Amino acid sequence: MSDTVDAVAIGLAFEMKSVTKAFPGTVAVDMVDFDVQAGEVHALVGENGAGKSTLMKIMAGSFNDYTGDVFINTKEVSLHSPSAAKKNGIEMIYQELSLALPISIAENVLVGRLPKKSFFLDKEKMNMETLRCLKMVGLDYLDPMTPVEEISQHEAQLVEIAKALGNNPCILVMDEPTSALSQEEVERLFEIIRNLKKRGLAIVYISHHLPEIFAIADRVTVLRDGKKIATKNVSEVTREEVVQMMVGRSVNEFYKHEAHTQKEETLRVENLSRFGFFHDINFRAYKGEIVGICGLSGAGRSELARVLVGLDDSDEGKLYLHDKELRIKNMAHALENGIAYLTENRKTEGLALRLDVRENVLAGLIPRHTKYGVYNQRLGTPLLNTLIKELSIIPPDPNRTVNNLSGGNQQKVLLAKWMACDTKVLILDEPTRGVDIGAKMTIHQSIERLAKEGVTIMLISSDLPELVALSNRVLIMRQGHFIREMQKSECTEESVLLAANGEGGE
Amino acid sequence: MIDRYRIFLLFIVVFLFMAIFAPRFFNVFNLTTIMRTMAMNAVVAIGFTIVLICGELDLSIGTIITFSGVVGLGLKEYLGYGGSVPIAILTGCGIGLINGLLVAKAKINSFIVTLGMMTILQGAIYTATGGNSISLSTEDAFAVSDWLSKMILPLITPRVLITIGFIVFFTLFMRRTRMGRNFYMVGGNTQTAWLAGVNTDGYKIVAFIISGFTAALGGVLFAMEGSAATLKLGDTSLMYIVSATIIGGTAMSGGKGGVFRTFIAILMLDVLYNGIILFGLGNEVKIFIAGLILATVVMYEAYAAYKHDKIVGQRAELLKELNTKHGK
Amino acid sequence: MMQTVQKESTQIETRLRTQSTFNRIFSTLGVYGVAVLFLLLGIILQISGVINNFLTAQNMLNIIDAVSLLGIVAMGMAFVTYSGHYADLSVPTTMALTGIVCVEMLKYGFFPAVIISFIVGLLVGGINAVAIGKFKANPIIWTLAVNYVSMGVIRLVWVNKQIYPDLKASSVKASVLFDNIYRFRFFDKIALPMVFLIILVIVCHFILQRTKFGVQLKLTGSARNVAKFSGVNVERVISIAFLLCAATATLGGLTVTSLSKVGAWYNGAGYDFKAVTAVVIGGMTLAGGRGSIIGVLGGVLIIGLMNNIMTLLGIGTFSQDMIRGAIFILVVGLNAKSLRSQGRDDA
Amino acid sequence: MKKLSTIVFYLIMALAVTGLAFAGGEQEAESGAAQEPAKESSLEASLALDDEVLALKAADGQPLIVLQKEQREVPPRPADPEALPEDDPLHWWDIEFAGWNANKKNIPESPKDGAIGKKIIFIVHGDHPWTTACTLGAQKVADVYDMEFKPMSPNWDLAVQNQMIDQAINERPDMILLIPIDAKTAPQQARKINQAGIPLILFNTLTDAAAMDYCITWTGPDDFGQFRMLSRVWADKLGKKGGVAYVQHNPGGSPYFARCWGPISELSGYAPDIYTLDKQAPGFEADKTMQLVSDWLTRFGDELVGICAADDSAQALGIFEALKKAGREDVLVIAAGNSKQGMDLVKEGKLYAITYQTAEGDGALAVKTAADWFNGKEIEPVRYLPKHIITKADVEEFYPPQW
Repeated sequence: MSDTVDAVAIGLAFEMKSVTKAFPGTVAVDMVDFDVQAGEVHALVGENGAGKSTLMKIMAGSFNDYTGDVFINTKEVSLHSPSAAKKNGIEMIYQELSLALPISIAENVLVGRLPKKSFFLDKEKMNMETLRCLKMVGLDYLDPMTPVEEISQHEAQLVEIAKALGNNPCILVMDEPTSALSQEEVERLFEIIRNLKKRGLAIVYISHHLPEIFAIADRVTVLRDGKKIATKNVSEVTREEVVQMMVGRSVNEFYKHEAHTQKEETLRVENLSRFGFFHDINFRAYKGEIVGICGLSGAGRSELARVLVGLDDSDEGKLYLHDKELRIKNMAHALENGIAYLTENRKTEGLALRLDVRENVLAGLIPRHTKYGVYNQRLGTPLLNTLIKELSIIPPDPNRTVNNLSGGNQQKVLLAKWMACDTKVLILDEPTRGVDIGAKMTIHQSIERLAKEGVTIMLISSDLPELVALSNRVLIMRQGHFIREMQKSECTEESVLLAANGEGGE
Repeated sequence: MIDRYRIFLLFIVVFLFMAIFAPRFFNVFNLTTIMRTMAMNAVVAIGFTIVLICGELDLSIGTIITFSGVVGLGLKEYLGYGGSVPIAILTGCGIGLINGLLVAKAKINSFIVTLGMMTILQGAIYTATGGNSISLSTEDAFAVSDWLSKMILPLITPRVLITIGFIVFFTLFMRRTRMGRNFYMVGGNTQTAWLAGVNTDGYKIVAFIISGFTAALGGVLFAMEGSAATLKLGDTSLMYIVSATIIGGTAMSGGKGGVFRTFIAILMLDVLYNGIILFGLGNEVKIFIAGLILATVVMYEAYAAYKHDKIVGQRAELLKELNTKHGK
Repeated sequence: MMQTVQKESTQIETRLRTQSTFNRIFSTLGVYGVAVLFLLLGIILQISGVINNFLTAQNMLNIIDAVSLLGIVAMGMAFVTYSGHYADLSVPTTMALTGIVCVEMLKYGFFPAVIISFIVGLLVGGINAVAIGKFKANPIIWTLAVNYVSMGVIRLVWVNKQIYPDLKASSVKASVLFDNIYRFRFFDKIALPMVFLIILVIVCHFILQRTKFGVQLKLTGSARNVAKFSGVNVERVISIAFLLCAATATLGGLTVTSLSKVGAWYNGAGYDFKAVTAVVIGGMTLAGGRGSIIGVLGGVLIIGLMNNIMTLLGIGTFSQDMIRGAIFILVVGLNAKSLRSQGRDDA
Repeated sequence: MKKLSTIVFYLIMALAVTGLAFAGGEQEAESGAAQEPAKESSLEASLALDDEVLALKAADGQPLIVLQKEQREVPPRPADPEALPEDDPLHWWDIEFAGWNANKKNIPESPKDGAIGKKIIFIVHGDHPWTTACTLGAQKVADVYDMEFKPMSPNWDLAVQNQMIDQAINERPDMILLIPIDAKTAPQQARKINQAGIPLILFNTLTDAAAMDYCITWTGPDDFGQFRMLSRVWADKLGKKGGVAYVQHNPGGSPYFARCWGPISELSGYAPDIYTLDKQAPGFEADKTMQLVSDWLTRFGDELVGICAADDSAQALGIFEALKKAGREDVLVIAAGNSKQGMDLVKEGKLYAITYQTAEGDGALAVKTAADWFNGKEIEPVRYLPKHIITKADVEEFYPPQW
């Protein structure tokens, strides 16, 4: 398509007038006006449930029953099916991967528009076209014929983006495109976005991640309760103002965690290795301390965590708990010894979505609530209720199926699950990924509390502000090694980032 | 690499083994016999494979075979083959359509739907025939069956030719056409396919229709060649085709596999069985060996995946470093 | 911020409220709703004089008696389905194998024979357990393969013969004991298999609802990875499920063999799909982690009721199949629908 | 990769085609092989063996082969049997007397050089203990004549049986003996063998009349005859009145009709006051049969005085379980025999009467007939096994059972 050019000429690429989408009982999107100009990045922010994902779905043509008018290049269109949206040059980049694993990269990228020569497919064209798309995200070293299941997670994420770009969209909608990307890849993505801007694409950028928005967006629209609060030029607002608009009252996003004093060692790891994942890891962690672990994706952070809780076996090295050596057989054994791990993949590894809150929260406690092989769920009830109250899980109903909770609340349930089994060492892997600010604050408070009560927290997070704000120390991990330890005093978002990229002085 | 060509290697090995050791295996007559035995299951397996590629399962093919056979021959005396055969095949498609609708639209697990359909058809067949197989011993019926089974080329009888024709057609269709590839997409990740504007429900339904079609075709051709339709015609086919498809390398999880591989797998099994009979061994051996092959294949795949899980995400440079470290 | 969350949850609230009344009734009554419907049907037919003696103790007893064997097998199958592994298709041969082994071993006396056949059965179960539990082999295909292999074994060892307990048994006592596995009746009314079934129901229900294993199995069935990441030893849990299935299959095998007084490879044919049907009608979803043993019992009873009523009506064997299949799809479909409307089924 | 696979496939096929020339010759060579010995002498020798054959005993101590002296009287075929009511014996003429009115088509001439050293292929319908016994009986006879005897079993799979027939033809034996899996597919199978110029004997299962045109003869049990006898015995005991029910054989095959409509049509004349309450085919599963009969007892109560079963093992056991539960030992049960379970039941006095169906004899008779044909004897179009009804009185004579 060559309408990228027209887009520049016309200016107003995409416009929604008083769009409304009602679900039985509620109005998810309520008379929202929204527009993107060609060659601009328009950020869309709001808490979970504010209606931005619904709005995005409307753009994607997932609903056929929204009301309101949509204009593309000033001509009215209706987006009642995904194909309709595609036809009008709208492309989506979804938060969670939407690639078919057993299928080749080429077919994933070109899905729905595989080139044909008369009746049959045109292999050469497929290859060239795919490579063209991959080039845009710097993946042209991949063979288009390899199945997606054989490439790495973050490569897949980029393929996803390549797939969207490949359709030469004139409007590109990105929903948390950076959630699975490391800092450097985020930088590359921003580079791509800037180029697209130059080429005159209109880009809708949805993110919880304010720094990103201030880095890349031109305008920002804030949604709350399905209503549009305001649209501002990014240059004219501050982060605080945006947050205020989002939550409807002023908060300071993070509050500082006072320096750590106790020096009673809980965990000591001596040159621990899992060959090919991380080597010669040494560190100590103290009672009531929050140790941040920072590193780019693929640095081996999660792998380390998995070994610490016995999900994988280590190849060499020792682990001491309270100065006693501990050979962890499996995760159950680790739990007995008070080491727990909150996974980064809530939906696939964290929560059984079809079960209710109670069953999920108490999942870690099954052995403890079993006497003579008989499991007694009632033992957990008081604990359950206090946790629900503390984390203010909405609705406070232990029998609610987790599927029917909002993302933020699901994450709270996941945390509750591990707070329930009183742990000595708690490893948190991205505890606030894709969570709205309200939930984020609650979660942070709970982490603080745990630390105060003497639990050793190991915080793995790519959310630098969070990491810096909460940690007493930050261990920098790079390519399977701990390369540096930074005390709170020297930690700033920038310094940590530099270190994680292997730069910055020792 | 090996995985890709596994089934072909397997076939070559089995074939050569039989060709060398089995008495009276390697001659036109016997090879033709094999081709003719293969004909029915090979056709039916096409549809089953496509359904499996869509990530669904069709347990009703066995009974569809029988049903179409019964319809095809039962109606002949009133309509002649010209009328009855198309009707029989259409019935097959119809059953497939019902399966498809229940799976795609009513969102009932295909295992359940087709299992239920299996029972229903079983009853329908016996009710329709009163437990009495249908046979035609009229001259024109014999004429048709003779024509279907006479050798026109070495190894090739018309029925075999039809079979191979459909195999080739569907192989090309699944490999080379956009529609064909979309079946893989639907099986690989329904959500993505839908978002890419592929009518996923439609494809699933079509897959079941194809399955019904091929099953009916196979059944009716077989019945015509024998100019009789028994009520147990397809009973053994289901499990036979399931194993063949899996041995051929089509994954239950969907999105993987192909029609041609299934065909080769069927051929392989038939060569094997034929040889076993030539050696004068009984079914027990046949069942045993078939089971072993299936088990080995499944276990091999499972184990490969198991190993893969263990090493996925390893970093090359770290392994290198490891070697250097242990080097010194 | 609170109010947004509030709001979103109200969304879901309404979604739950707007589910049709039928679904709520269905999900609360579950399969017994259907069972009651059938009972009512029977009673109505009896009142209207179409059939007679439906609502008599004897007839009810017959129904249970007729399905007790199916019930026994279904109990074990339930654990496999519950663990999210569809079905164990190796059940029929396990039944045949254990049966024929038991008859063969009667020469060492009754109890040794039974013990040996249980060991054999558990061996088969063990093979499934390792392949599926540890190496994640596809359950349907793997058990199918095992079914073939062990069938081959039976036929190779016993060269297509069938063997008789009274000829193999060491003593008359042994063979009489063996015949009585099926035939013994308390107060010559309650047959032993019925007692087996009742005991199994109680035990299995307890295991599934109250024991550590049961809870862990539920978690595993609902989401294998989550269970793994919650410190559940999923390999072990799944293995136990398959072993339990093999155990009940063995019990079923002994019963059916004792009934037909002959050890042969064709005993127990068809019990794989029969059992799954019962389990699934009983409200266990193939997705795993849903349903209960009591429900499965209900499913088994429904099948019994259906056959009974249809025979009393004088419906032919073949037409019965058609009705059975249709009802099967209908019941399961409705169950899935009601689950989905509560967001409890990710289909 | 498609390319490679295709190449491989056609390469193999090409290989095969090239191999055909010599393969063809191979066949000829074998067909020639059998007729070495001088005709007369070997004919003498094989005729001499007849007495030895007739002296053979089955596992149950009964003589293996009893050639029927008196022929069964065959009523003339009505114009259109189907038109007659189902309870009229003549309605079943085409099944009951299949083969009697066969007009044989190009039946090969007997070589008249004796059975010794002949190669016969013995294709049964599927694995079953009965089949095992049957094959054993055939083997016994074949051994006496020192024939080359090759059994095959397709395990109830029609496609496989067809394949076996092809393979059998390919081996060019002197005769093929066949139990067709299905009566209705038999004509095609018979025709094919016939066209290949190989003599064929069908046995055990009554087939479609059309099939009889292509075989030398049919041998086997007179299922209808036996059940007409059996039903008369039954009727007498019942006092020629009351309601009865039939547990049918699996569909597809003469037994399905013979063992249900045989008695019904016979009794319609012999004991019209006996009426049929119901008939169902639960298959050969004890528990299903039990449920069926229990439901019958509930449904008909005391009206049900007799049950006729198509099988005396699983089905019979199921029936008696049901009767025991209902405390209805008075119901009079008859069944097709003669399995061990059945005979045990007769011995216990539970089962009133069963038919005598020698499994070994079935196979043996077929092979004996084959031998007679090789010996150039005259072969009638149908050869029946001896008919006999086993009751408690003489059950002992038939122990130990053949299977």
